[in-house]
Parts: sequence; structure tokens; C-alpha cells
Amino acid sequence: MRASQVQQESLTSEKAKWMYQKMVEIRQFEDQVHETFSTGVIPGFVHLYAGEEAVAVGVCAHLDDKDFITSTHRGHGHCIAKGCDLKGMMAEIYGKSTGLCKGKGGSMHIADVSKGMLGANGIVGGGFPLATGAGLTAKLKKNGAVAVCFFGDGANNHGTFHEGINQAAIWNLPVIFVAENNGYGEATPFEYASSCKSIADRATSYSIPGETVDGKDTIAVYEAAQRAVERARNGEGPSLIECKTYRNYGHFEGDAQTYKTSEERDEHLTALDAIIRFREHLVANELSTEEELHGIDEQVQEAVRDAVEFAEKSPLPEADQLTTDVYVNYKSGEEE
Amino acid sequence: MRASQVQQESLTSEKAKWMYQKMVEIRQFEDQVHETFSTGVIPGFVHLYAGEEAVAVGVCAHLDDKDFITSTHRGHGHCIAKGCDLKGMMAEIYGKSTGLCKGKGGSMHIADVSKGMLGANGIVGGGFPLATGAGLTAKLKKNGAVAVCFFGDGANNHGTFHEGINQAAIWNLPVIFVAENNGYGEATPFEYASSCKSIADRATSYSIPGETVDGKDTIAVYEAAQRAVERARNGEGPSLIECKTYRNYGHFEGDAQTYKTSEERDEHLTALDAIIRFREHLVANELSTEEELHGIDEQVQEAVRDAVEFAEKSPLPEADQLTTDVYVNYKSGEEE
Amino acid sequence: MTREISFADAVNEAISETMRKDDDVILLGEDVAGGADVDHLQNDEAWGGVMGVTKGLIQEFGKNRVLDTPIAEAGYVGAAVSAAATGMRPIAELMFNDFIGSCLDEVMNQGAKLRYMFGGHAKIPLVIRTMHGAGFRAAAQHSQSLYGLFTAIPGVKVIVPSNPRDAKGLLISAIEDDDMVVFFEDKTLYNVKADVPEGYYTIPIGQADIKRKGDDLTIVAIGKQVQIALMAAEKLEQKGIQAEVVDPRSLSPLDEDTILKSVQKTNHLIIVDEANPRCNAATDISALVADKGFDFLDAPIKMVTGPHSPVPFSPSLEDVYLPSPEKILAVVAEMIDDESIVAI
Amino acid sequence: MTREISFADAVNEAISETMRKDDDVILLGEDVAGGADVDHLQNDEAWGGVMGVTKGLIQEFGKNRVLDTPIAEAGYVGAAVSAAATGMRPIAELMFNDFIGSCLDEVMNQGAKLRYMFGGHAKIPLVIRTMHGAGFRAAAQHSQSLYGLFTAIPGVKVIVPSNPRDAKGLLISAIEDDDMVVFFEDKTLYNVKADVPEGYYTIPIGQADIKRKGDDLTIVAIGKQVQIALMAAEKLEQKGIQAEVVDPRSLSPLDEDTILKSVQKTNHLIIVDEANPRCNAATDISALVADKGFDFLDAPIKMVTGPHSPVPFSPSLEDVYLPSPEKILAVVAEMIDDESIVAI
Ligand SMILES: Cc1ncc(C[n+]2csc(CCOP(=O)(O)OP(=O)(O)O)c2C)c(N)n1
Ligand SMILES: Cc1ncc(C[n+]2csc(CCOP(=O)(O)OP(=O)(O)O)c2C)c(N)n1
Ligand SMILES: [Mg+2]
Ligand SMILES: [Mg+2]
Repeated sequence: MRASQVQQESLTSEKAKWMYQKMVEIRQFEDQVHETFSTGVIPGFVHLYAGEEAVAVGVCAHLDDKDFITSTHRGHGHCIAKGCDLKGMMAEIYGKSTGLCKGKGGSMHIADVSKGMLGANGIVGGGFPLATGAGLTAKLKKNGAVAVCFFGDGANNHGTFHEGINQAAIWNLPVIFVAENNGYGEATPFEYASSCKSIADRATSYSIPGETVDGKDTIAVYEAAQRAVERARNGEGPSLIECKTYRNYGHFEGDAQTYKTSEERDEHLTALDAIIRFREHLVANELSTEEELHGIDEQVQEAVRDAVEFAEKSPLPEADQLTTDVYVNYKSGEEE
Repeated sequence: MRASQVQQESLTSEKAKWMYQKMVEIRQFEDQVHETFSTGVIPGFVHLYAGEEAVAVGVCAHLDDKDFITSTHRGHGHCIAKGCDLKGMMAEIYGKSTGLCKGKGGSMHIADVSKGMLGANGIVGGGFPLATGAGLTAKLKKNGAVAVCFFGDGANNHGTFHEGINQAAIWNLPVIFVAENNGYGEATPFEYASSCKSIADRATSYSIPGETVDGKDTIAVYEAAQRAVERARNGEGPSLIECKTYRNYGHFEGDAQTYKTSEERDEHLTALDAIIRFREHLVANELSTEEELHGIDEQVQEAVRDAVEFAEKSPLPEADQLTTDVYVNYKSGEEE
Repeated sequence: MTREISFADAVNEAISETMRKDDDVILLGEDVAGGADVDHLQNDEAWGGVMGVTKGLIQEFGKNRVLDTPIAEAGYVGAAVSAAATGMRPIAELMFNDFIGSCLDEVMNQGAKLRYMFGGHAKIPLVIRTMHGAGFRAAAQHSQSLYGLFTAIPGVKVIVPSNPRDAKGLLISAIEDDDMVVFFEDKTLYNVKADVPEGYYTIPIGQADIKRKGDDLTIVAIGKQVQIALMAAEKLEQKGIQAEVVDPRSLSPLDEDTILKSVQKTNHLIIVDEANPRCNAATDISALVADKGFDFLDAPIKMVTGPHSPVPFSPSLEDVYLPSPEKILAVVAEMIDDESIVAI
Repeated sequence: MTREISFADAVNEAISETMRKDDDVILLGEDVAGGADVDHLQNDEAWGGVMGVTKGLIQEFGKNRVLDTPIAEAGYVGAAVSAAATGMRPIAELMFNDFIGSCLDEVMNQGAKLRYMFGGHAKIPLVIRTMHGAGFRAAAQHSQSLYGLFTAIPGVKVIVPSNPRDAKGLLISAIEDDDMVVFFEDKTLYNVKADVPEGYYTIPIGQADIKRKGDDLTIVAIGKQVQIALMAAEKLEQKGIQAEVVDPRSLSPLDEDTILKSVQKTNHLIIVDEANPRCNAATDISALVADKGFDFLDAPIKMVTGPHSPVPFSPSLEDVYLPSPEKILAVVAEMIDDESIVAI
């Protein structure tokens, strides 16, 4: 906890409340999607981020719109933390034409490039090269931007992990690789699939800093990310941060989660819960008050309700949208 | 050198002479191919192994026919060390029907599965998964076999490096990963393309032993391989050995090698040469005599000459061979 | 003896019966056991694949023969290629065929070519089972039908079964086969039930099946689209048009004879395939007939396929993405110049 | 102003002229600079690509714009996709098209689909240059022609130029284009010289070129096979047969009109493509005509392609693997039932 106290001054009350709000937005949004999914209204594969809020928010607290992030199949949390519109997100998850991607992408592909959110990604490991590319652009354009790659413990065994990080390292790119080690890839435990002791250990292979933090301790994530983002912005190259976390729901909606133990589930939903802990921290350190935070809770509730209403009322895309947006232009009209 | 002396006893005179012979076979075979290539007789892309003999031979000295190896585009040395027939190899490189692969594979695909040689491979990084599969077979068949994966410093940045080694590690497979770090991948220096300090350092990512040896010190390679092969045969899982070596010729035949310095080339062809050093070692340690070794040199000269003659005299494949060997059987004749 | 079981169970039976018969058969893939190494899991609490298709196999065959893999497709598919080359008969599950992007080299440049490059001195008795197909609201990266990509590769055999009975018999044949076979399972068919024989039986690879006889029009349909073609055929019957529905069952080898004979009889050909239209199975079959069956044809060869676009997420778009009986009828109407057919 | 330069130099010019014009254009790939970071290298001693095609670019544009990459195709092709999405206009060199096995996901599931999945809110102005083709004695893993695989993917454009002039103009268009384009360079064409305009010029993507006019027979040929088709056409002229040789130049988009109009005139179609025969460009063009041009046809559509086998190493086999004027003549002989044509 000492490191936390040293850095703590840098976390202003304003930033802290922004973070709290984003975390609550993620939680409530996901709880809502979970509930709606069970009624059959939401189609497709849906992977919920609830439980992991501290990671997305602790990292994105250091970013602004010009910075890019790459995400995963479990992308709602990253979207919210990076500032995507809740209505546009919910409509997208419903497959509506008012969605951020006009309903063409869905939960696994929500994106908002204007916010620096390069898309949830249905391909495990897909984000490593993409983050490197965004980092390359930042380096070449010299615009001070950084790129963050969020990835799971399962993705850490994919070849793109190796190729992406090596490349970022040799080119000294402003990229932060953030592992969300929630203990499982689908039903497979991290310890079974990964031969490393910790994901952070793998930083040695690339001669970059690697550290493991309690990914449900918002302050710990915030501080580790701060160090990494600063390094990146200073031209000192990439970093790897492993956040130990937990997903409150199953791998996807419909998963019976038999592989989890009830003890671990209980613990994570209560004593270890990131939002409860962050809330306590804010109050104890006088960064906010119970009333203020309660106000945020209610405000978010309304925002999520609005998002649902927006999504429900929005129309489905028209059939003529099927083949648009494949190319910028396909048949070249010009003459030689 | 102390470690060398401890183990030295295990290297019998017979084994030492076999090793010397294989190293000379590789050198003379490659020098011959180099010469013939320049006359335009040999078609295609040819990558020569001369200079790296200590690696293939130091490792394969611990293997027999039931053990498997995977190789690279620079595969002639691995073939010879694993016991492939020189005539069949040379004929293959000439594209003749008497070649080990009937002329269909050529230099980049020479193979002899009956000798445990799973093929040179035109795909950089192609060998990692294949070696893992051979190791899996060995583990499941409980036949005491091991698999060796030879790969270059360039390949060490490919995603398959990561996926293959991780898999071998979690399944505790009898696989030895042998890096041939010759300083370059094509014209690109190891230090430019690789963010690790040494390839052996990357073993940490997989919780397996990793060590770097002078890959032009035959005894050093032999001993490191001995430890790794023993571990593997004892069910203790994979190892990673990095051998620092050098290719006497260019990346492929035709390469002007401008990226090398003349000092490094000279040094490697003389003071650092593996065959010269091994020869001296054998004589100094009374494992052989100058006369005996000279006899081997001459014997090999004849064998390589025979191989060339065999290749030259052999016929090219007939046109009807074009579409055979694609499948074991393609149209199923049986009735339901 | 047959009984009604689902497509998923038919696949499961094919695997378990083959594994019982031959100790060299192993199954590997992401979560094919599914948390098998989690101590507290009891009986069939392990996933058995993301869709539960391989449920129960870990209990019967144990961890040595049913292996969960890391999320590393190149790693484990490549390992399966080599395990096959060195004496095993692996079944590797590529969860979604869309993930071939992570392991195409292992299939195209290793598994498919080793035998040829080695001059025949290797065989690769490997089956890659993989899920394909749209209609599951799974969006662009989990809905493709990529059998055309594999059919193009010499050294690969390609099977696309359309019903549970064929799935079981063809999968057993694939596992028995000494070549690499890619076996496609449509995720929207898993719950479809039909009569399936008990016990061990094979259906030869490379033999098409005529799912409906007819003299007036040949519809060659692939995978799930066979059901759509049969629905269209029933409607056409109301107009007195007898469509013959040919199910190739394997695309490589392709049973050219059965297709050509059918067109020789009907003089009309429509190909129905949900995959994208370019350089794909539909164009392949069309080109076959435009060459070897040209003289049989009385009308242009028509194709009903997905459009040249990724698969959209939104239900309203995905539904128009897919072929349908209506789309087939529209094509028939044009082919025989009878507008009234559209309205059936 | 034109002058004779090689195909390789034409490609080099297209890149350098575009890089001069637009600072966002960068080039990355394995050894595209080639040892650029080796201190002692002087002037053009750096490789400039494995075939020397990009020689000199590192000297003019420096290390920030001409980047050697590790041997990590998924890594750098994926980075190029994203660099394109975030404001650059990268040219990524995939040394041999055969290496797509290591990075298909980045092309198929990322680069080709991002725009669609994002509802149009992204563009990927990326060119992937890649080498293809048999005849170089480079064996099965370095000789494939895989444009069919890319043509099948919605979101990708595919260009296969047959001569230096087209190569330069089409590559400039590709770099200017806001979509992902895969640009194929036949390794056996690099040394072929022909007249190429100086300076900056474009050739529109999606416009076929009639390389030879004729009324009797249409030969659609792809890439290098255009030259083979022209040789066959000259021989046919001796028999009074005027073959029209159509070079599609881009396979996606495909200039359907030019092909169909030609067949409308000649009533006969042969497609020449060295790629493997199944689910490929030849079958694609055949299917197009068997549908939309059926009524123009007087004879079966014939294809002259490589066989359904990997490319063999041995010269004696590789030579029979490839299409040839003789093979085309044999097909014409069959088509118009005149045995004497074979003997020209
Ligand atoms: C290349 C690829 N392989 C497999 C999958 C199927 N899949 C989707 S999510 C997932 C597990 C990912 O685990 P992890 O990276 O730990 O992320 P988490 O779900 O725990 O957030 C798998 C195997 C995929 N989408 N892409
Ligand atoms: C997947 C893939 N990418 C690129 C190449 C082209 N290539 C062939 S050899 C080579 C360099 C390999 O370097 P290294 O692994 O160090 O082996 P070395 O040649 O030094 O023995 C490259 C880039 C290839 N064959 N396969
Ligand atoms: Mg996880
Ligand atoms: Mg090297």
C-alpha cells in the first residue's frame, strides 16, 4: 500500500469521481445486459466485463481521445472507460441501426475510432499487432499519443502476443500491454494453459518492464498505468502490466461456470469487489462523500435506463445496408 | 571449459570420430553445393549450413532413428547429422527422381521420416509446432523418443516460437528447442529484430531451462544437448539451448553478404572454425589421431564425389509424377 | 438400428466410437475437455467444447487422449499435423473455421504439402473438425463458411455434412482416412435431430447424395443449404416442377459424376451456398458444369449465395444475408421465365 | 515519356514516387531496407528486399519510412492494418504470398472486416505487396499463386499485373486507394523489361485491358499467363483464328463487362491461370460467364490451370505444372474440333 500513498496525491477528486462513475457505468451496464440477455432480446455471443472494471478504468484514466486502445471479445468495459456513448453501445448490442456500428458489429465488435477505441475483437490475440500499429502511427506522427492493448490470460499464449510485443520493443513504440488475468480462458485455468509463473514474467523476453498488480485494486492499476503511460509518452517504449482480476459472470452468457468454486465467486463479489473497495477508498481519503457517490450511482442508473430505452426504440437496419461499408469505393469509375 | 572436462569422459573415441565425420560431411557437402550452384546446375533457392556443423552434430550425437528432428530452410546439415543418405540428398537438391523426395521437395524440403528427419522447412518458424507434435507422439506412445526443433535467430521472433514452446512446456513434452543464432536473419542482425538480450533468456517465459553456449564449440553443444536430452527422456520436459554460431556463406546462394564485416568473416573461417577446433580437441585429448582424421577427410571427399556423380547420372522425374503423392488416396472407391 | 439424435450427438458418437476402436485416435482443441484439469469438476460438468459437442469424452478417454490446448491454433494444429506424421491419428478441433487465420500455414504449407514434398514418404491421417455458418448472430468473425479456401488446397479433403446421419458416417470415414480432412460442422445444425444408425458405420468420402429426385431442375446445395433447397423443391412441386437436390457432402474430392448426371437429366442447374460468392464452392461447381456439362444445359447456371460482404451482426441484416427458399424461387422464376413462381 | 525498365524497377518507381508525394506512405517488411541498421553499409549495399525490388528506398526515405521487420508476419501485417486505420498509408511487403499462412487473420478478420464491422467508421488504406508464381524452382512453399484466396474475401481488393507498365500504374492506384489492396508480383516477371511512362500515373483498379484484339475466341489470362496466352494467340493466327486476350488486371473488383463483351463477340472462352484449379480465379470467371454470358457461348468454357497438386521442385515437373501455349492450343483444338491446331 505504500506505493499507493506516494502516488495518491496525483489522483484528484475530480478524476477519482470520473473513475468511480465509469466503473459504475460498466457494472450497471453489464448487469443490465446480463438481465436482458436472459430474456432473449439480445442476440449472439455476449461476454461481460463486470468484475474487471478497475482495469479498464484505472488504465483509461490516463488516456484521452487521441490515444488508442485495442480490446477483446470482452470489450464493453474498455468502450465505456474510453468514453463510448452508452446509448450507441446498447443499440449496437441490440443490433439496431443507431448503434455505434449501425448494428453491423454487435457486442464483439463495438468500436468508436473517433474516441480512440479500435474495436472489441472476436479474435483472441487480435489486438497485439493492432496496438503496435497504432503505436507506430503515434511515433511517426509525433503527436504524443500512446496505444494500449488489453488482452486476457488466454491470449497471452497466442503467437501474436510474442510478435506484437517484440515489435513494439524493437521499435521502441509507445504501447502499454495490459493483461487482464481473470484466471480463466473460457473454462481453462490460467495455470493449465500458461507455462509462465506470471504473465509479467514474460516481459523479460522483450527487455521491457513487467509488473503484476492486484487488478481489483483501482489505485494499484491506476498507478502502474501511470508509470507505463509516462514511459511511453517520454519515448521510453512499451511496458507490460498484468492485472489479476476476475469476471463476475461466465465466459459468455449461458455459461454455467462449473469450473469456478463458490468460495472464489463469493469472495470476488464481496470482499474483493473493486467498486466496493474503490468507494471505500474515496470516502476514507476524502476524495468524495457517500452522498456524492450515491448521486453518481443514481445518475448512472438513469443513463443505463436511457440507453436501454434508446436501444429498444431504435429501428433495425434496413436490408439495403447489407452490402454497404465493405469498401470505401469498389468499382473505380475513372478512366485511365 | 571446466564443465567440458567433467563431461568429457562420456564422449568416447568412437562417438567423437563419428561426430568429426558428420561435421566434415556437412562442410564438404555444402562447399560442393556452393561450387556447383555457381555453375548453374542446381536450381532454386539454396541455403548452406557450412560453419554451423557443431550445432547439428553436437545435438544429433545424442539421437537415434526413433527420435525426431524438425529443421529449417538451412536443413542440409540437420539431414546429414541425422543420418540421411548423401546420395539421396544430393540427387534431391538436383531435382532428380532418385532424390530422397523423388525430386519433388528440393533443398528446402529434404526429408527422411524413416531416419526421424521431419523435413527441411521453407517456412520460418514452421518447426516449433511440428516438434511439439512429434514430442506428443513420443509421450503418448511412451517409446522414450525425443524431438528436437532446430531454429534460427530470425525464427525466434515468430509467433510459433511462443506457441510451440508454451505447449511443450505445459504438456511436459520431451522436446529440445535448439536456437542456431548465427547473428542474422537474411540481412537483418539478431540485435535489431530481437528484443531479448539472448534467446536463452526467453526460457523464463516458459519456466524451462535455457542456456547459451558457444555453438562453434562442438563439445559445449554436445554437453548442453546431453543435459537437455536426458531431461527429456526422463520425463522432465523441454529445454531451450541457444547456440551462437555463424554461417560461412550468405543467406542463400547469390547473397553478396555486404552486411557482414570482413573481420567477422575471417575470424569465423579460421580461429573460430568449429571443425578446426574440434579436430584439435580430438587430437589433444587422444580421442583420435591426425592420420585417422585425415583418413576420414579423404573418405568423406570420396563420398561427396560419389553423391555428385549419383545425382548427375540420375534421371529427372517423369511427367506422370506430377500429380502423384498428393494424397494417399483421393477418390474413395468403396460403396456406402 | 437407428434412433433420433442431434447432429451434435452424431458427431460425438463418431468420435467416441472411433476412439474406442483405435487407441491412436486422440482429440485436441480449446476446451474440448473444458476445465478437465479443474479438480472439483464432477462427471460431465466439464464443458466438452464451447457448444458441448465433445461432452463426456474426457470421462471415458482421459486426459492423455482428450487434450485441452492453449489458445494457440498454430501451435496445436501444427502439433496435430506432426503427431499424425509420426504415428497418431489426431482429431484437432478448430473451434470456429474463422480462426484458420491463426493457423493456415500449418494446414496449407505443412499438413497439406508434407506428403508431396517428401515424395510420398509421409502420411497425415489428421481430421480438423471446425464450426462454420451464419445465422447464429455471431457476427463477421464467427460466421464464415470457409470450405472454399480449403477446397482450393491440394492435399486437403473437405467434408460438409448436411444432416446427423451423414455427419456421423462421414466423420468416421474421415478419421479412418490416411489423408488430412477438414470436417465442417454448421453451428446452427447442432440441435437438428434425425435418424442416425447406432454403431460404427462409414460413408465414403467423395460420394454425393441425391437428397431428392427430380427431372426438371438440379439444385446442388452445400451443408445446411440442403435443407433450404429441399424447402424450395417442395414449393416448386406445387407448380409441377420436380427439382433434384444434390448434396455433394464432400467438396474435395467432389463427386463430379453425380452432379453431371443430374444436370444431364434436368438441363438446369442452380447452386446454393451461403458462403461469399467469389472464388468459392458455388463458382467451382458452376465451372465444372460449364466445362464438362455444357452440352446438357438449357439455361444459364445460377448461384444463390451470400453477398460479397462480411456477415453482419444485426438479425435484420443476417436474415437477408443468407440464402432462402424465396431467393431460390426467384432464380427459378427467372430461369424458366415464369413470374408466378415467385409467389408460391 | 516512356523508357524500357524492368517490372522490378517499375514497382520501385511506383513506391518512391508515391512516397515523395505523400509523407504518410511508409514501407515495411522483412529486409525491405535489408540490413539498414548495419553501420558499415554504404549507399545501396543494403538488400532492398530479397529480390532487390525496394533497393535505394532506405537511402532516400530513411529508417522511419522504410522499416525492416522481424520475421513475424502477423505482427507487422497487423500493425500495418492498424497504422492504416489510424492515419498512415502503409505498404506492407509479404515477401512470398505463401507466407499468408502466418498472417491470414490480420488480413481476413481484421483488415478486410474492420470497416464493415465498425459500420463504415474506419478506412484501411493499406497495400500488401507480395510475390507469387511458379517457374522459379522455389518448390511448394514459395511458388503458389494465391490471389483466389484473397479475391474470396470481401473487403480486399486484388491486383495481378502482367507487365511493368501496368504494375507501376496499378500500384500507384493501390497506394492512393482508401481500401486494403493486395498487389501480386510474379517473381519470374521482375526482370522482364518494357516501356513504362516516367512520372506519376495511375491505372484505375477494376478495369480489364484487352491485350490483343480478336473475333474468334476469348482468352482471359491472369498475370504472367497473359504472355503465354499472347504466344498461343500468335500461333492461332497462323491458322486464321483471331484470339482476343483479356487481362483482368484486378480480380477484385473484376471487370465483368469487358469479359462479357468479349465473349459476346467471340462466343468462345478459355481461361488461363497457373494457380491450382479448384475454387479459384479461373472457376470464378467461368461461373461469371456461365451465368451472365451463357447465351453468348457456342462451346464449353475451358480452363487451363495448374493441376490439383503442390508445385513440385524438379524442373522437369515444374515445367509440366505450368500452363503453356501448347496446352492452350490443345484446348482450342478440342473446342473447335480441329486436331491440326495441336501441331502448329
Ligand atoms: C484466435 C481465437 N481462438 C479462440 C477463440 C475462442 N475464444 C473466445 S474467448 C476465448 C477465451 C479467451 O480467454 P482470455 O484471453 O483469458 O479472455 P477472457 O475471456 O478471460 O476475458 C476463446 C478461446 C477466439 N475467439 N479466437
Ligand atoms: C514465415 C516466413 N517468413 C519469411 C521467410 C523468408 N525467410 C527465409 S529464411 C529467412 C531468415 C531466417 O533467419 P534465421 O531464422 O535466423 O535463420 P538463418 O537463415 O539465419 O539460418 C527469412 C526471412 C520464410 N521462409 N518464412
Ligand atoms: Mg481470461
Ligand atoms: Mg539466423
